[in-house]
Amino acid sequence: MVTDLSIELAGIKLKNPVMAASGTFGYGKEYSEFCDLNQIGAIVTKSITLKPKEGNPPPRIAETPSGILNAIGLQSDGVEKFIAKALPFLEKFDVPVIASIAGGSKEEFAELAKILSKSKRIAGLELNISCPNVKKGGMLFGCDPDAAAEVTKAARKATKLPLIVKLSPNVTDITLIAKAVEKAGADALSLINTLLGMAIDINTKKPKLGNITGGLSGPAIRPIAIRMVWQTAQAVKIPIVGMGGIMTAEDAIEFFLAGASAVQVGTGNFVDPKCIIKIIEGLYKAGPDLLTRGDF
Amino acid sequence: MVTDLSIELAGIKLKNPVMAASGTFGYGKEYSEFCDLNQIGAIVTKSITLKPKEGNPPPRIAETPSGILNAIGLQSDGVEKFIAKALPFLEKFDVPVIASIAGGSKEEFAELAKILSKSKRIAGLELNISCPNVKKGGMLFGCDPDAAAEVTKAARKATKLPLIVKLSPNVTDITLIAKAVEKAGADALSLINTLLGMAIDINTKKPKLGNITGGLSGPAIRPIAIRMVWQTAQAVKIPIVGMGGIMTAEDAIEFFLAGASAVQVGTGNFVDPKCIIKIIEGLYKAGPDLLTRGDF
Amino acid sequence: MSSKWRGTQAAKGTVCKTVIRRFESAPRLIPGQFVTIRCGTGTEPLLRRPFAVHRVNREEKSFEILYEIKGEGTRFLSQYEEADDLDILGPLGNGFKIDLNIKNAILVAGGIGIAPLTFLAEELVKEKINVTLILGSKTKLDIPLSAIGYKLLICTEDGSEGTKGLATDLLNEFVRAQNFAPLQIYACGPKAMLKAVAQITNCQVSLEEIMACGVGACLGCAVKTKDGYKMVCKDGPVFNSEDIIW
Amino acid sequence: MSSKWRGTQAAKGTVCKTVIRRFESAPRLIPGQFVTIRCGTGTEPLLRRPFAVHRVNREEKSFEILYEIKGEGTRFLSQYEEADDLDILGPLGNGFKIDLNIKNAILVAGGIGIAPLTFLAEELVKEKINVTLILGSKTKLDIPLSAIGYKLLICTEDGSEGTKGLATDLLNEFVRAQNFAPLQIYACGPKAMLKAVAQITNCQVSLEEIMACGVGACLGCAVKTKDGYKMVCKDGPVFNSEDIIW
Ligand SMILES: Cc1cc2nc3c(=O)[nH]c(=O)nc-3n(C[C@H](O)[C@H](O)[C@H](O)COP(=O)(O)OP(=O)(O)OC[C@H]3O[C@@H](n4cnc5c(N)ncnc54)[C@H](O)[C@@H]3O)c2cc1C
Ligand SMILES: Cc1cc2nc3c(=O)[nH]c(=O)nc-3n(C[C@H](O)[C@H](O)[C@H](O)COP(=O)(O)OP(=O)(O)OC[C@H]3O[C@@H](n4cnc5c(N)ncnc54)[C@H](O)[C@@H]3O)c2cc1C
Ligand SMILES: Cc1cc2nc3c(=O)[nH]c(=O)nc-3n(C[C@H](O)[C@H](O)[C@H](O)COP(=O)(O)O)c2cc1C
Ligand SMILES: Cc1cc2nc3c(=O)[nH]c(=O)nc-3n(C[C@H](O)[C@H](O)[C@H](O)COP(=O)(O)O)c2cc1C
Ligand code: FES
Ligand code: FES
Repeated sequence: MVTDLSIELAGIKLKNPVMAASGTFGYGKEYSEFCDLNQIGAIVTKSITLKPKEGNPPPRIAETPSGILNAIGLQSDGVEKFIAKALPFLEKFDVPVIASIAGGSKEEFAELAKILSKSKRIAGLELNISCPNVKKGGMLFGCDPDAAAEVTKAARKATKLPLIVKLSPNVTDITLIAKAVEKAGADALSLINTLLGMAIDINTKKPKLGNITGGLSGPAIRPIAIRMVWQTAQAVKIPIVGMGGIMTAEDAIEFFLAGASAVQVGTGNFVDPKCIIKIIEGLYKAGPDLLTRGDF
Repeated sequence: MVTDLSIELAGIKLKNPVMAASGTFGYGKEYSEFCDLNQIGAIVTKSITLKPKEGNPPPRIAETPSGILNAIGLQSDGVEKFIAKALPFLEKFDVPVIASIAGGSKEEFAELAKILSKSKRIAGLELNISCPNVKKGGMLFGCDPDAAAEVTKAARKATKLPLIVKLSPNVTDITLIAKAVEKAGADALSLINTLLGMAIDINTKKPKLGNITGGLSGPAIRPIAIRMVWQTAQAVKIPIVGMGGIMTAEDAIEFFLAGASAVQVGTGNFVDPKCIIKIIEGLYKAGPDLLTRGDF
Repeated sequence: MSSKWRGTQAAKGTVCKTVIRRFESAPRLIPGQFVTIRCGTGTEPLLRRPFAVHRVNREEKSFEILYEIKGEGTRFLSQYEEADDLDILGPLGNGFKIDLNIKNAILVAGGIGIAPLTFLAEELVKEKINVTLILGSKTKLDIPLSAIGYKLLICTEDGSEGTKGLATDLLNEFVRAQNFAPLQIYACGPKAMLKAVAQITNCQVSLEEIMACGVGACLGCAVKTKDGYKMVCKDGPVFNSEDIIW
Repeated sequence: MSSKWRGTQAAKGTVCKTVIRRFESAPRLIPGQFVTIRCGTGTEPLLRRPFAVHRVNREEKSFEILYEIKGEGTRFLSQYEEADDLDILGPLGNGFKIDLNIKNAILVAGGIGIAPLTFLAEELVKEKINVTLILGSKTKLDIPLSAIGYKLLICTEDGSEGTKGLATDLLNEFVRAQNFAPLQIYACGPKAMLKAVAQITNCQVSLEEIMACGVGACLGCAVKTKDGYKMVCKDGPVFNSEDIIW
């Protein structure tokens, strides 16, 4: 098999268009025992905050039909510790690292972008303006075109690194946010983050998550993600990184047909630590013509 | 078991709080062979349009992980034929009939409300302002607080029947629509209608639905429905009819704990024609204290 | 009595048969009707799966389904050689119409489309009608068939079994040989084959569509006819070929 | 070799044992560690299920898990008496720390919390440490246990087996009888029991939390400690009881 699946996404060279999604792959180290990081298209880190952040009270995970709810709440050691402790481990590997950043204000996003731009190991930034599990900032930025544009502009000014903006699905019209963010200088979009959900334990009569609500991910949300990628692909010119419930190469292909240029795998990693590797192998077999936008 | 599960919802007396959801139970007749209609809390009819409507080209159904996509497109024989042909069958049964109506304009909603108000057999109206599968009207009304309020007002003026307004989940903030509709005169809310989704057949490289996109229902969407019911219950005073992925009595109880006063079963009917009856039996066993809002 | 397990897992593409026992409505089943079966108890797969009635034993209140393993639902069923505790809904659908005055019938099956046609053939034979069943497929099928009282013609596109060629070629010959003598013609198989059959001659076709409810309530299984959309589950699955907009 | 099926379906609440064969990493497993198992191939149930290592056979590269049937995942596993084709991830977690200098150990198990403690007891016995294993439960448990080389005390709240009372009552007596002699104390069971044990004495507790990844990547299995949130899967499942904020 000599198929070449390499792509250039927003200026980042990837061996193949399959990346690990933010928050589901730690900082790479945790899964390095179970899968060869050098084979992965790119690793998007767990979202990094400026200052250390404790995260939400447990339980943080609940299972739902073909999906999971999570309310991690952006637990983070802060950007300094990320650079000092987590990043060096990745020096050994030949895989682009995309740092996901999450600020509580546009100034924090800019500050994070600036700090991380100094590191040679970072190939690009993903702005998480769509986390449903924090009170300040988070999804609020991603639900309003103006706020989303503001954050993007602030980060754009602070860095020369490729800028991917990650969109929230919890909106009436995702193309409005996509267009606003494109205009504000984003090099690519990634979608979707989790859908805001909730589950109640009928025995205790209490929510299953410590944070009451959480973000829904996994195969259950795939039809929504596919629809949003398809809509957005028609609305913007910048490339789209699609995600939401991808477990197999076939699932990934569905996203390419919908208009994605690359994909990310999140919850799938939990189900099978070799999920990404298997997807990449599957795409090599399928060949590049299945990796292009469908005609409809 | 002498538990009394009867409720009065927006002035409609129900033997129990479990109803058949619009579009999943025909006009009652189709399922009457398989389950005793007299045991059901209420039947919400397939959405009725003013004039006959052909519906969308097939395929109209696609299965997704723990859910289904549908794009029926409000196929309807029109309100006159409904009254002349479908309604008489229901005379034999002692079950409240709630007519779901879908107009292409607020005038059409008003007209439908007026026509149906003349029938003694109709106990209430459910305004479907949230169908994702039609181009004109449909979800558009349900995605904008002002438009939703306009439609509600128009229907309110045209009828004295209890008015339930059915909300779309495809919005940034469902409580805004809920409040607007409450203010405009709705007696109750029902939520959620389906989430806009899409699936692609990777063999044919074409969408699995004739209409390209469709509405996602079933267990997959339950966490989203529960969250929206919980949010809305805190925002309005009128009662809420909860639905989305209910398959068992336990699922129904989750909705009551989230703040619903009654529930509807949709996709569950397809999986098991006796689904509603089994849920009602389960609720009798669980007893009324599990059917009240949780304290969180 | 309890269900009997096959013990082995069948691969995709394999044809399997399962006997459904203790089905009270078995005596009422007529050829062309179908049942829907819940495949498992969880939410995957979610929807019931429709299957044609392949053969009925009225005395024993049992019937058989014959199916090809396609995905999770059929794989689940293939575990059962005999089943008496499955959740089965039926009889559903209209079934084939039999004209007792026309003494010759041709049945055209494409692949697993044979499932309802063997039941039909047996009923036609009981009515003393001469039956010819043409079974066409891409390549040799591994289907256990015993044609008792009627003629079974097999053809494959690659010639690996029976005549080499299409079922419609055989049908064409047959119709021509009949020379306008009255014939009842029935067909079941892939849509492309049904369309080809319909172009040769008017007939009764059994259609398939993805189904949600199976009882006419969801309006999901629409097929376009000259009289607007009809539901395969309720108005069909058997239609007059000339009513369908192909 | 292939998997061996149990043939019967176990009911909720039943305790089952499954032998996992041909597991290359079996020799590396230490008491208190766990594995995660994918229960099926579809999307229901979605997440892998964590199970403590109950007993290891290093030569045969096999190990056992002991579990209570709770839902779909455990029901799926209960089909297997022996399995060699399951998707298993491990060894995971830190495991219990053993202090070779302290010659007496008490292990306190609440119900199915016994699973990792029998493995621990066997390893402690090998190190010539005196082991007493206290197993407390609401009512008589149907768990196949063979305590070889150590003492097993059983108590039930309803008195249906062993002493009537709580495991913590027995523990209290025991600790008092030891009169401050050095002891290693380990506990595994429901959180309420672990908290009660921790109030009596400092000990090593094995905790449970709902897990998504099982490898420290998702930060899902947080438990509050004096040093902030720690991950049960990576920093645990074994913690010092005094570090936990109960
Ligand atoms: C009235 C009717 C009678 C049928 N009788 C038979 C029969 O006797 N023997 C037989 O082998 N098959 C029959 N089918 C088709 C059978 O229902 C499907 O093969 C089966 O549902 C596939 O389920 P699965 O979970 O194994 O595969 P899935 O993974 O669900 O699907 C595999 C493939 O089958 C297609 N499919 C799924 N559901 C249907 C459906 N309802 N109709 C048509 N295609 C579908 C899917 O689009 C997909 O391409 C019949 C279908 C209908 C509508
Ligand atoms: C480190 C660790 C080791 C464990 N070791 C054992 C063991 O040796 N034997 C044993 O019987 N059980 C053990 N468990 C618990 C076991 O993982 C759950 O009982 C199992 O996952 C339930 O799966 P299910 O699909 O059968 O039930 P589900 O339907 O998923 O759940 C049934 C109940 O179990 C709870 N549950 C689900 N997942 C977990 C989880 N990860 N941790 C705790 N509770 C959960 C659910 O909240 C629910 O109340 C362990 C858990 C952990 C975290
Ligand atoms: C446990 C968990 C933690 C997550 N943390 C983050 C995060 O820190 N930042 C972020 O942008 N997205 C986060 N996500 C969202 C995923 O990156 C992804 O957008 C989403 O889960 C949908 O993809 P999936 O269905 O493949 O998981 C998280 C998801 C999960 C399940
Ligand atoms: C096949 C199908 C047809 C539907 N048609 C209608 C409709 O005509 N009017 C309406 O208000 N909702 C319609 N719905 C939405 C359901 O009433 C319900 O809101 C939704 O399916 C969520 O509930 P469920 O998960 O229990 O199915 C339809 C749903 C399905 C699956
Ligand atoms: S499958 Fe519902 S109408 Fe035919
Ligand atoms: S389960 Fe993911 S960090 Fe522990």
